[in-house]
Amino acid sequence: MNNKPKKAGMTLIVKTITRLTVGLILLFGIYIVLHGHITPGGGFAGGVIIALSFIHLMLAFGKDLALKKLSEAQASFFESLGAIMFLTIAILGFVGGYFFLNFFLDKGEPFKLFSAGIIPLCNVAICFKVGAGLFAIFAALVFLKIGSGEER
Amino acid sequence: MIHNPSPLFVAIPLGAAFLVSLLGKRVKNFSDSLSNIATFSLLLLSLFSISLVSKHGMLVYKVGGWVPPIGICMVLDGLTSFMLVTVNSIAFLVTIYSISYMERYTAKWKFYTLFLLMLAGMNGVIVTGDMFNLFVFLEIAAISSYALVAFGTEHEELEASFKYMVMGLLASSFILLGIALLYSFTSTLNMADMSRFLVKTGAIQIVPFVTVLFLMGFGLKAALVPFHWWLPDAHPSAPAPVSAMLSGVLIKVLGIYALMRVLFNVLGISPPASTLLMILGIISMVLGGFLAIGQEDIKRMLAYSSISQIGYIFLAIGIGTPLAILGGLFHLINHAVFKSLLFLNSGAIEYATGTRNLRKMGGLGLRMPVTGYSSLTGSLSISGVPPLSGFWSKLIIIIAAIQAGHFILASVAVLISILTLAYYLKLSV
Amino acid sequence: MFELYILLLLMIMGAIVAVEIKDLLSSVIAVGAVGLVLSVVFLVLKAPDLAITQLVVELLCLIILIQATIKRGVPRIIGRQSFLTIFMTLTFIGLFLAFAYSSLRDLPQFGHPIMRVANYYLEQGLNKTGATNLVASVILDFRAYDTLGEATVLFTAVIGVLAVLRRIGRKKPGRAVRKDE
Amino acid sequence: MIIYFMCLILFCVGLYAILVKRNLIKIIIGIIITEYAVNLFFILVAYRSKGRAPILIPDQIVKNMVDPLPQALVLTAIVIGLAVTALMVAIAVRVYEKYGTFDITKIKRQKG
Repeated sequence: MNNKPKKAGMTLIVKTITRLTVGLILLFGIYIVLHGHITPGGGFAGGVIIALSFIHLMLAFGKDLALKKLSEAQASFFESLGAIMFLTIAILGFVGGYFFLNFFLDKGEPFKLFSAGIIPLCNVAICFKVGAGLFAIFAALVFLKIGSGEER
Repeated sequence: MIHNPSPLFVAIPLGAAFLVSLLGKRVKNFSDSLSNIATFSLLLLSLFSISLVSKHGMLVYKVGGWVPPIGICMVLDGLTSFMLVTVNSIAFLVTIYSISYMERYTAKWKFYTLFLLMLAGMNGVIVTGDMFNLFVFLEIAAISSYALVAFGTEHEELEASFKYMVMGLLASSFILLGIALLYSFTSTLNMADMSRFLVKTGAIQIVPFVTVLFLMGFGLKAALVPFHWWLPDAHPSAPAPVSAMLSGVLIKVLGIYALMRVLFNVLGISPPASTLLMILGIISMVLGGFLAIGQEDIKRMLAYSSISQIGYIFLAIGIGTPLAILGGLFHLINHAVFKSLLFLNSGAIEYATGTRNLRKMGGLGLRMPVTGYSSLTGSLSISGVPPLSGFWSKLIIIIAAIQAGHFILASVAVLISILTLAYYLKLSV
Repeated sequence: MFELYILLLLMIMGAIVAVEIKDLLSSVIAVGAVGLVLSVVFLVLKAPDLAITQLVVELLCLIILIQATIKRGVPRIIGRQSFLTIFMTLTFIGLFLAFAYSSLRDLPQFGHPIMRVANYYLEQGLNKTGATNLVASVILDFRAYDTLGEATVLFTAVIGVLAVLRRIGRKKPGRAVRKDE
Repeated sequence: MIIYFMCLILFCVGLYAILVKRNLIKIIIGIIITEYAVNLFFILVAYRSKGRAPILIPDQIVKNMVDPLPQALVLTAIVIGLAVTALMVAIAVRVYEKYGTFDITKIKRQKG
């Protein structure tokens, strides 16, 4: 795989289809995340879909292109950032007296995008965490070159 | 928040772990200092919680302001603050120790992140008052410990970690199945509410089955004897600070404490269950003791000795009188202290001499006087030599056994104590 | 609920195939099939959130497992565990199922849950949280603390994977190691 | 009742794979199957005959919704399952790299 750097990835057909679909998949993931409090879905499913769109890119075009878009260090950074965001939302609840309080007093109008207080914010934080984290796992697993039975 | 600091026990280590993973690679010495600050503040907080509990009695914290059966609650009572002090004091000492010890491994910040996550998981298990929340935090602590066992990434570590992980996941599935059954029957997840419902509906078929499921699950996590065989591989393979943490507190929090909470606070302990606990405890005690004698690797010997001492605690829980529970808890804190001391010493010995074989390291007291004498103290205490604390806790357990009429069990406990002295003398002489 | 029985039978058969088939790749794909059927079952049981999540997770799981097995040229493992192990396991499973059968009768009948706490969520969920997806209101408001734990589990796994996959774990005297991996 | 029992049979298939199989990947598959079975059990418990999904619809009063709490729990459990699977695969791959085999009976440097 590494001997032929020019021909990284799969065939032309796969690459073309990927180029067409990968943006749609990403967009679908973002939609699922933002509408998590109204329709089925939510931060977790959306985050996995976003991670899958990058993994899709990696499988079709080889790892170099995908890592140019989102490197492993960046993924790790985004993951920690998402985690800290989520924890901050939890700790902000202390303002109202309780850990994890839904501190928006006005919950907004039902069925609208901007409603339900902290729930959409949590969804976004989880999406960052899940998407970046799963991408990091996958990148690490693909990078590992396996020599069978070294130093036995 | 000053009235009830329960959420901070989880929030501080979690926040520290996230910050270490974000900045630990970029800023020099950041991970060392932040981890030590975090564990030290947790220690102070846990000491503070004792005074709170003694002043106010049981404290309940409603997460998100929801009333308990609807939301999750945290409970701070005597047992909780006792366990918190044990865990956090050991964790503080271990973090100090690992500042220089972990220099021998690469990627130190990953170690600290995983360590703090494990601590957060354990504290979460201790303070929670909700069944499913217990499971989630149990998984955090368990998953980080699987990764920590494999931290050296050599043959033995990976093998031990895989075995440990398979057994741990099996245990988790049993526990989750038990929770599912309980939920379907009681339709609530809050422990207090669940137990009220179970008492109201009276004796039923499902409680024994759930008890067995939990006994298998938590027994696997605590390495009771039929489920013990992962422990002597996993504990010695980990880096010394992690071994101290695993053997000293992790098996007690995930196994014994969680089982006690579930059995006493939710299901209610029945006579067959307590007999079963006593039998398993005695078998662990005897088998762990005899297997420890044959070992030449110092850490492996300590691991088998952990199984044996866990047996004492289970015996005490099985007897179930107040005196026995007191003795069991006293032995739990004693074992946490001296077993982590001995594991840390074994790390120091390996650091200095490069071997873990007991035969090759004679004359320890001359070459490393501090380590030698502290090991001697720990060994004497664990084998129950009179003025030291191990003696008193074992004495209480044995007296409780005699009071409850279990003379055979009491005599077996005395004999195993002498056996313990025999194999620990190998270490100190 | 006739279709549910068929789907469950399909899952059990798929699981048996996954466990017993010799070829590793086929086995991984059989597990993928079981996961997809599970996602359909979730849909039948009116849990659309879970159906989406299960489908997506199944895909990711399958990709990871295939990556782990496909290029290895893994030699087949011939032979079985000793007869004693199989016998003990089957005995254990038999006892487990018998015990389970006797105690399952206490559960409320299928299709008629008790729903003591859940009624509160159904009645007050919209007023108290403002979310119309009640599952989202439970995971991110009523029981948000669990979700913090869940996110932490994933975080732990990521750090764990990165730690386990380090090329060199211990610094040895003879081997040069770059600072911080 | 029968359906709960079928779910437990699925659990036992996974249990069998964990306890008997020698291939590390097969053991991982066993664990995945047990997780499926437990998740399924939770959702079976939550079902209400002729129920509706617990999502409100504008201008319509929905009666007889299924229990949303187990769905939330299973969502958590699925994530935990994914995390665990990823870590197990990573460790199994490293074991393969060191020992050159997935056979658990050949992987024993530890002495009992």
